[in-house]
Amino acid sequence: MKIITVKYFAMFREHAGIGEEVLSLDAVTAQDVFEQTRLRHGSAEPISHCKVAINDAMAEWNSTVSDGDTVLLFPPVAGG
Amino acid sequence: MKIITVKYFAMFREHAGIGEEVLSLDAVTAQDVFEQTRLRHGSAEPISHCKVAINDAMAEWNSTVSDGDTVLLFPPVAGG
Amino acid sequence: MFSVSDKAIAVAELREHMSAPAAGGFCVFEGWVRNENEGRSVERLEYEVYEPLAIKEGENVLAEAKQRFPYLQARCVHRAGILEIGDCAVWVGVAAAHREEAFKACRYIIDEIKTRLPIWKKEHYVDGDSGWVDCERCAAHGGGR
Amino acid sequence: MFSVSDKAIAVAELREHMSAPAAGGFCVFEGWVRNENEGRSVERLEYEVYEPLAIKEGENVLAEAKQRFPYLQARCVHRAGILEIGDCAVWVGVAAAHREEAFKACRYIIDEIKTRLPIWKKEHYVDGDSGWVDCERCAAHGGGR
Repeated sequence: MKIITVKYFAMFREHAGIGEEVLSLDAVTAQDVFEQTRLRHGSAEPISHCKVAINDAMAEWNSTVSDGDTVLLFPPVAGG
Repeated sequence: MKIITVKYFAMFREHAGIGEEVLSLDAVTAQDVFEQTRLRHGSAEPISHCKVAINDAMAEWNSTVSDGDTVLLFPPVAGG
Repeated sequence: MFSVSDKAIAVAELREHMSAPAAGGFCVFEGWVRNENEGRSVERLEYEVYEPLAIKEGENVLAEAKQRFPYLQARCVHRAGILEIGDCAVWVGVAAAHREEAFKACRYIIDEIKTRLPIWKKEHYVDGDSGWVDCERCAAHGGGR
Repeated sequence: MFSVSDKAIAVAELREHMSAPAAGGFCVFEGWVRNENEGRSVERLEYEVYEPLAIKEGENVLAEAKQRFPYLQARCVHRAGILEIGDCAVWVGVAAAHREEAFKACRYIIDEIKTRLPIWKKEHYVDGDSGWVDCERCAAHGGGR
């Protein structure tokens, strides 16, 4: 098990009802974190439309997460 | 012979040393006016790069000129 | 330079910073809050920006644009917070030797900014409802515009 | 609206006139006097404009752009007279529902303005020489840029 800080943004934050939480997860990749928190971020958005960052650097879904990492889950963006 | 007012612009005006003159010309088309005043507007620019207007309306080189018309001879443009 | 602002974008001041003696063309794009989206009347918008990464990615976009369409000066400012109809949500300015690069770099920057930066837009409708706007790229699959 | 100005173009004021509640994108192009052309150092420029026809053709260009890329507001102002390095020689602004039309209409307008209007540009070089600039279209045949 790894201690992971998960941050939710925009619709993910609203669905989770919280912006950030510290979880103990059995996760190897960023995708594992996404899937294990899916109920909390409660979105039907396919993972391909979403993005992820680890410790403030953009990452891939198959990037490895380590104990103590902060994982940022981004719903689809629409700036401008 | 027709009485034609010819107006020169930019480099044509500088070469002619005058902005406007009234000439008695044996001209049927705007192109005739261009050619008969070529020495005055003294440019090597091919006619295809130049433009003509008759009485403040853009015209074609084969447009007919009438007695009393004002013919405007435009060297190549480079606005903006 | 890419930045995020939670106050009105100072358009006139930004323009002053763009001058360069070798610049022959200057292209600006501004995104304005409009009163309608997908047939629904919009009252205001709310932008959520995750600044640390928005700035990193914004600077990446400006650098990529410079490589593709060499420019002399470029800036982009994106709003955060609540915006009303007509407000400027994003400003992109590019000064280049010729208009070709100015237009193309400006277009590249706004297109990438809109799809890559962690910035989310929530629309508040006149009927009291509200909703997060889907990404532009997803639009092709039937989502937002 | 197309107009010719023999004073500095009031950029900030022009922008104010472009607002429209349905506008989501606003694109501006400004042509600036640069310090160099074809390897020669430029000191200032002089624009000669034949106003009656420049205005007619300018309005035609704006109308054509609207048909091709429907926009909400568009304006273009071209300078006449003596301009110094950095001065704004031409301003084109287009507000449209989306950025696609705003960019395309703006580009169309500046491209046509530069080749169709009876406006001539004389460069005064640092070395004291001066010369009329060849048309852009002729550039392809070895003339000006």
